[in-house]
Amino acid sequence: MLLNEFLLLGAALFAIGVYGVLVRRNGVMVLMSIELILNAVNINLIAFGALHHTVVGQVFALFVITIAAAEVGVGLAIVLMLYRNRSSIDLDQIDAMRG
Amino acid sequence: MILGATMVAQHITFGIIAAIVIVGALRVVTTNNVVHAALWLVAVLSGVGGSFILLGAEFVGVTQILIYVGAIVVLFLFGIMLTRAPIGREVNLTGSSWPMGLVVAIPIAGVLAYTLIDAFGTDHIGNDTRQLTAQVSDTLFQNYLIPFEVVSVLLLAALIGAIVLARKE
Amino acid sequence: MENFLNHWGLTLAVFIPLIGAALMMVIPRAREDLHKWIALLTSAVVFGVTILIASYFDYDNSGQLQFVVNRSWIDAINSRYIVGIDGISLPLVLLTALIVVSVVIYSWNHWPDPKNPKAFLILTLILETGMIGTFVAQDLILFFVFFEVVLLPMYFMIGVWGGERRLYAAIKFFLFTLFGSALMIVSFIALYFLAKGPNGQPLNTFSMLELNNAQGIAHTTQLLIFGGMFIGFGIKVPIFPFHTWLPDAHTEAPTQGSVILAAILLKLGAYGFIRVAIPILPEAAESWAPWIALLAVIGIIYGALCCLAQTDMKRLIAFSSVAHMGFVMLGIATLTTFGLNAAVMGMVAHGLITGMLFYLAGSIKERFHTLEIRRLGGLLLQAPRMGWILGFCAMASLGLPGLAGFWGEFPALLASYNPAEGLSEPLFRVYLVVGALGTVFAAGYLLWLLQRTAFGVPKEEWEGEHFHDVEAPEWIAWLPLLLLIVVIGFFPNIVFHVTDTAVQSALSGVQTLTAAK
Amino acid sequence: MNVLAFTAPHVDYHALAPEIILTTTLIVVLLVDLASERNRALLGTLAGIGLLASMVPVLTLAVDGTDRFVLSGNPSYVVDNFALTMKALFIVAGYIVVLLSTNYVAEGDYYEGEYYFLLLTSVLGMVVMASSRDLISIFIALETLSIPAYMLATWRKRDPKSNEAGLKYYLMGVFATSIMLYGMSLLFGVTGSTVLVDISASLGSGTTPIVTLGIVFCVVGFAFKVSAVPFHTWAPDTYEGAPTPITAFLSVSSKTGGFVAILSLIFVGFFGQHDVWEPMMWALAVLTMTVGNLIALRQTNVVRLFAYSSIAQAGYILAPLAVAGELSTRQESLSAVVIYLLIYAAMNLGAFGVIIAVARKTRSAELESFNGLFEYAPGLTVVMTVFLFALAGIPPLAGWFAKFEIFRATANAGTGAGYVLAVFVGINSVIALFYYARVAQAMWMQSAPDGDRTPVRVPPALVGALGICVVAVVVIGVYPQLVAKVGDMATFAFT
Amino acid sequence: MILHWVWLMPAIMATSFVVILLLGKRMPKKGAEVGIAAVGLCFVIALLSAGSWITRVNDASGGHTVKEQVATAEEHGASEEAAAAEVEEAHPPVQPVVTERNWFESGGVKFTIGTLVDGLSVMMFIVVTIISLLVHIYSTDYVRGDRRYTHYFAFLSLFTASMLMLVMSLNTVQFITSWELVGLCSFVLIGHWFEEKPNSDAALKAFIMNRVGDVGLLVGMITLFWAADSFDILKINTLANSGGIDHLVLLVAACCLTAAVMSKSGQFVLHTWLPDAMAGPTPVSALIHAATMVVAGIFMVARLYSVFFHGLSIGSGNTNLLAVIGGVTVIGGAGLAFVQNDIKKVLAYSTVSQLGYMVMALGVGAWTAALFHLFTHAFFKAGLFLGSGSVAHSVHSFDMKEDMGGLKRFMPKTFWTFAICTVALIGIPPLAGFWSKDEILAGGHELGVHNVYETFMIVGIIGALMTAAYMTRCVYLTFFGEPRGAAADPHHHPHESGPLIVVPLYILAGLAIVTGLANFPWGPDGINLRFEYFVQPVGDYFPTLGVITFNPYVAVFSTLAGATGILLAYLYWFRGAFHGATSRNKAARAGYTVLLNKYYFDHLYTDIIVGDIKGPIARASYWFNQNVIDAVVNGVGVGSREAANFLYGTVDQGIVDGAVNGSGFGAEGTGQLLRRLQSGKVQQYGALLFGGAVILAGILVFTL
Repeated sequence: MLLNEFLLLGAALFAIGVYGVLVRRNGVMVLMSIELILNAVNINLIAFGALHHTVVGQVFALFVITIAAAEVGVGLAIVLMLYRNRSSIDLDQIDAMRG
Repeated sequence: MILGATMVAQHITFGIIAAIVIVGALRVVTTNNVVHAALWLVAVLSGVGGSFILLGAEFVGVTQILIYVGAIVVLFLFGIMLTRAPIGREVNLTGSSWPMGLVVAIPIAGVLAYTLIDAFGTDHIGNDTRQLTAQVSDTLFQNYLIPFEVVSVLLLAALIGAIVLARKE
Repeated sequence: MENFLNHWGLTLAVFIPLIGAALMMVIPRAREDLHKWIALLTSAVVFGVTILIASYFDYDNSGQLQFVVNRSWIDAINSRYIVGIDGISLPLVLLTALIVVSVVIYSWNHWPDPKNPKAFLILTLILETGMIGTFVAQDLILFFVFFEVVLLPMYFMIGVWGGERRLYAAIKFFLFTLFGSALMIVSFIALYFLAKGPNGQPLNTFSMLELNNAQGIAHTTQLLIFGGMFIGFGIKVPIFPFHTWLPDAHTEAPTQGSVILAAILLKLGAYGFIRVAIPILPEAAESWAPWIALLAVIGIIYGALCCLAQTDMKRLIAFSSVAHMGFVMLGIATLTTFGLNAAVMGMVAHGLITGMLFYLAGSIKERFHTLEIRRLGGLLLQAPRMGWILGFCAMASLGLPGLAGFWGEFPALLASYNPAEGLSEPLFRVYLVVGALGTVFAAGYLLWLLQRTAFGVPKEEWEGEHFHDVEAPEWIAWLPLLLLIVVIGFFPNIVFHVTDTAVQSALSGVQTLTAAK
Repeated sequence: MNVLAFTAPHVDYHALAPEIILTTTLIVVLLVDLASERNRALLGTLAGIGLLASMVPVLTLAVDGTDRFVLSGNPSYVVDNFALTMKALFIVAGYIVVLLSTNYVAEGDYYEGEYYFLLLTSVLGMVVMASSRDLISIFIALETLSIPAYMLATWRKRDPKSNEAGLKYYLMGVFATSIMLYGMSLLFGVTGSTVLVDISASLGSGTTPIVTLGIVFCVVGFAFKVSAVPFHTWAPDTYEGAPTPITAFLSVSSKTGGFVAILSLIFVGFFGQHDVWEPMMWALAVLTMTVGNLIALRQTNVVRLFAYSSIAQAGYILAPLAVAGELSTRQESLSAVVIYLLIYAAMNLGAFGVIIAVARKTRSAELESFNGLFEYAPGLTVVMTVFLFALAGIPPLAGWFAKFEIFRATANAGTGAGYVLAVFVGINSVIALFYYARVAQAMWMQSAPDGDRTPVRVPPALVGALGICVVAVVVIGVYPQLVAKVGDMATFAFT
Repeated sequence: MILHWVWLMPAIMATSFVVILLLGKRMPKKGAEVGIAAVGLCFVIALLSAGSWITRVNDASGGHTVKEQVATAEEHGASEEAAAAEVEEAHPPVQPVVTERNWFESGGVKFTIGTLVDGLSVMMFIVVTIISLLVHIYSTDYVRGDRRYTHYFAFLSLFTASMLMLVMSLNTVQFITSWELVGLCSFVLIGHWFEEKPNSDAALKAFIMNRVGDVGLLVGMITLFWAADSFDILKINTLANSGGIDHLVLLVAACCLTAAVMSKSGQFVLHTWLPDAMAGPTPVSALIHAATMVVAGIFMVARLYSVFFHGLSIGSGNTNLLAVIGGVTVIGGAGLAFVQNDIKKVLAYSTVSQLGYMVMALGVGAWTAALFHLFTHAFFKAGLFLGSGSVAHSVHSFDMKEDMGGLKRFMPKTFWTFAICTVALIGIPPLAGFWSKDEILAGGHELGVHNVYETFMIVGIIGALMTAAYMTRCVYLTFFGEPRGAAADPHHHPHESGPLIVVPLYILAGLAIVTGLANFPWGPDGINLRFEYFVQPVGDYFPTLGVITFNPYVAVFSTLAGATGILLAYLYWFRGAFHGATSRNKAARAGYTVLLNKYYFDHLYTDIIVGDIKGPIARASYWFNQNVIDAVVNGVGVGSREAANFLYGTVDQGIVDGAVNGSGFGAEGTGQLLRRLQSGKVQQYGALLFGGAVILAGILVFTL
């Protein structure tokens, strides 16, 4: 298999994720898009691991998955709290502080 | 002969997986329905998991399915419900800022693609890419012991913090 | 005794004020008299120490650094605590100590609002540390530190106790000086890395003594480094066109602040040229000299003309400083022993005279509550003694022979008739003539000031008002200065004798350069 | 294919002691909090003691002085002078933050136990960061110090500002992390290893596009942490919204954490690729200090002003890295950065301490609220003045030496770029003075709003914190040799 | 030997200054007594020093033999050259007495301080001390009851001190110092009544215009210093004499110094301050602005004569700067004196014109003549001023037209002394003015090749005529005719002044009569030409000058000129001749009868002279003076003020300062702009983050 098949898939996923986090107004959707980026990373890691015949790639990927879970948890908590205080999670409206 | 067959098979499977992933991802960031987005995300994550297995990292692939599909997406759905995002069709999930998104995302894609192709033009991944899960655990507990321990603390912290933040007063 | 002085004299002179300040910090603000006495005592002790140093000073080779102390300070950057005093520093150190004492005495019953003597006197003492430190530091970094130490106290003096536009003036003063010193420090560091010893090994030191006549710096680099210092010191002097902070600072500062500014702070810059820039980079100095001289004479005329335009007494005196420091810089730019002597003399004289003028402005303001020249007049009738003193100082300031001011201006002009080898004679002679014309303007604005403030009859608004003439604290604070103006006027040797050999050693670099030519 | 036997790695517990103590402390804090509702006051003290305790092994290790692998034969987690210096810095800074927090947290009803728990976790992450020498450890350390910080930033739950602060911090943090991870994955892909020494070995010198991309993305992740322009945007909003002690924590500890990571990456990981990161650092430094200072000129909220000030400061700290690529300049630059970080910690924590103290009375961080402080709180005013002008770099306050070291390091390269950078730093420090002076002006030269002269009561904990900082600033300023020595010693082993 | 102790004089006066300033107010006579005592002492010392100088000269030239030679030379009426030779050898060099102490040292150059005593300085001692003494005494009455009585005397002392210092100064630095100090005193004393603005204006004008000249002084002296590598006047002179200094340098120096002369000695065009200076108390005008300070310029030229002589190549007999300036001043000053109504102004302009004589004389090389005229002029001009003061004392005004007239009968003593001095000034033999002025004319006549200097003799004679005329007018308006204004005030008639005022007048009048004999041209040896003999230096520090012998023709001619002047004036004012068109004919007839019909040219002659000089020329020159020269001077002042305003208002506050503040605002503006980046929208932050990352990466990837 071509390494680049996977890498480019990752790259595409990364770019799509970036697009997502930049344009989605709903906080939860942004979190989802982040997951896309992280998965892109994971694809890279696994693919490279396979390339170099080392399990380090997989270990790294596992760590990433774990951290991703934690991050999502925290992220959702924050979004939730936000929703409690202003009953909306539209990121465009969150600009009380600027300048 | 067999080799060739497996190669073909691999290519075909990869093609399918890639298609699912890309399409799913695009839908995730474009659909105007929150729940659909979550479901499309499931597709993407499963696809990625599949590609892991294709690369011979079964353990990680399985973990991926379990954690993401099993846990994280559920979390998302909870989040969606708790934040009362309208379940039905909704028009303005994507802000007016989508051109900005493109302006940033496309160059990224370009740069990444250029460098990747430039670097690994036609490198092949050997066919036998399978590694024993035991190796994974060994490396984890031999070389990455400390990060592993730290992650446990981190998860605890995330847990407690999340509870504090999310709980009602 | 002498032994003790050798090891501790300068260090004491520098740090005793801090001890006093620390002591005052812990004493509650309410006990004003106690604060006054402590401040007075401290400054008096410092003055005593400097006198002692002067008395044990070996005048026969005033070119040598004396009372040198060389202790390790920041080994990491090979910068050491080196203090020493020679013929150039000595007069300035004495002047500083004297002025501070007189300022403290003057403050006895002159408190700019908001009163708070505690803070005011503490700042004064910190200032003293910075000023004396700058004059005795022999290590570039130490010099830099002391050079900067004076900024904060003066900033607060202007900003807290100043006049109408004090905020503007204070920050302006601060920003200008800081800008200069930023470039200055870069130059110092460049010296640290680039200067090479006689046999080509890099010196990597900040000690001025070792850096003197440093070799092995490309000419253009030298020019740049000198340029950095030029801006650093030039802003402090101030040289035209970096002078604009000065009128504001002087005008807004409280009397004591203006006195210290005029008498000492301005000297730091010129001193820097003599002590640091010229000895270390004689070659660059020679290339820069014509331009410095040009700016100097521009400053002389320009400052004088601006004086003529002033309607505020204090501002007028401030601009006169620009003109006078112009003479000092002209003297320095000639790169001759004559010129440098003149410069040091000019600094001392300007310190005493302009200091006095600012004192007078302060006392006048205290009585008339204004310095608007057109509202003043008839001072000689309402407070004759003060009027006469004003006249005296005006005369001294316009360089009347027989008073200190003359010995700053005349030798400077004399020197610029034929400057050091390698400097264009015709050019400097033109400067000489222009500078001489400056003296006419000086007479013009000072006498004009005198006429409008001291002569004539009081304006209606002061009709019949009685103003108390010079009071005890004022007398005590002023007499030493006035006497010195006369004494130095008649025996310039007091200064020249001290500086003469010292400036020769400061110029040794230039001389070897010309000798090589 | 036979299963290879697992051999448990030998752990050097002495080297690991600080982390262990910290971990136990944070668990104890958590348990105590759960156990009793009453003695909340205990928690802060407990956390403080724990931090001080974890300082002990650091000192013993410093005395012992040998550089060591924590896991035998594994260069991915080491204890060397650099690590020790930074650990010490993190722990002390953490201690001061605890002091700053004590009354703040106690008086506005917050979740106290969890607060300290998260704070300690974050400190733990930093301490780990100091020793991490491989991509995974660095990544984990980064997350460990970040994730609690995200939550602490939004700790004032009912305050929408605080939420907003947390959210922005969180999202930007996650974005940055993802970029960094992608970079790391590339580096791993090129070298097949995550251990920095191996990476540098296999990268050698010179670079290829893929390596460049990897390095840039990696560094960007931490450029975000140190709030370098253009990755700084979160800082002002977060600093303003977050609880002030946390702001102090972010502006000092987490920023330092970012720098530690950058240092280990470029000095250990890809030193050979300096022609990639040198220009990058140059651009970042210039941008950061200039933009930070210029925007700061227009701020009217002190905390926000300090946010921009700390951005600008980050710019100064980045400057030496722009010329650190040569073996001749490497050590100079490293020690310059370390020294700056040490001094900066003292100055900034102190400043925030005063802000907290003043806010206790004025309940505001607007610049006006500082007017006439000198009239009713001369002590605080003087202390604040000290910190302000230390930050501005006026001798004889510690800041001057930090700046001086920057000048020295940049000039040391002897290149045009270096001197230009030095001049940039010079001019910027002048611009900076302007807004620092504005705060001083408000305190000294304005009169108190509606003549309210009631003095400010400063609780002992705060006094302690301020005391430590002031003493440090003044002493270091007068005798910089103290830090200069540390800076020279703090070197990487095993590169 | 007393000549080594002359420094005592300034010392004494300085002490008296300090004493009066500090204790004066507490003294019975408010400090006046101290001043008088001090000056008296100095006068004694001056006399002693004069005596010992005379003996010194005599000893040097070793007794009678020499003088006999001189005598024989005279008797045989040998040719001038011969006589010159005789006189030269008859008068061997007399080294001046030098006392020198180190003052200070700078840049390897020794600055010394000391006294240089030779005939010139001794002569000046006499003049200064006598006049100062008399003025002191006179003032005790004149300014009695003045609110600043004590300060007045204090500064009289200071002035005397500095003036004595000036004339005995050994080197140029010392010279400059005292030169400025006398200027200061003049400033203070002119502004004595500073309550009125005109007075303080006058004071400022005096000081500042002198400053202008001082620029020349400074530059000139500096030039000389570097040329001779010394401040020592003797050394400079010697070098200049021996050609040790490049001629160009000398020329430059001389020209620069001439500027100083112009300002200090009120030469055209820097003279305008002098008339204004009359705002000061009259005794001050007598002392400072007639007798002593204003001649400082003359003295300087005399002192550094070698410099001027060679620098302006006076010896070559070509016209030169000094001579021309002097000439112009003679006529200009005299012309101006015609149209003044303020008696002091008349005298002031007369002083200007007389100083013009001296400068002119120096310009043509008649050194002795100039100094001799200085000597005599000091006395009778002081006398005139004090006389006018005495008049003003009684009528409380200086306006001749308004408040005087017919005072002769009220104050005869004043009148007679004034008259004597006037005659002396006009130069009617045998009074002082005659001898001295005559020598100048003779100098003009005899010196120089091809008698280029004849011109200046003509100028001198015209000047003499005009002098005579305006002085007569002055006397007439003051003392004759009907009393006017204050003089006619019935309530209190003008009264003769008290002894303290009159006695000095007597003395001065007496001196005005006798001093002329000091350089009496004939007579037995030991009597004749004593002044030249003792005063004119001989030695390598002084150029060899042509000898001037008394020239009867010149003498007669000048006397006639004077007489004519008086006569015309007499006719015009006393007899009211020449008034209107008809009066012209009367004048013709009068001239006819007086001059015993000399072909009618006198008609034309007198007509033109009187008519024009009194009319257009004088008015024109006065107009020129007020509207051009003065205007220029004031204009310069105003102009610089305007320039200053512009410079300060626009350049300093606008541009220089503006630039700085501008950059400040610029910075803030940019800051404001950059704040837009901080939109508060997290996703835009994100865009910046990712965008920044990819741009950085892109640039590096594609460039490296």
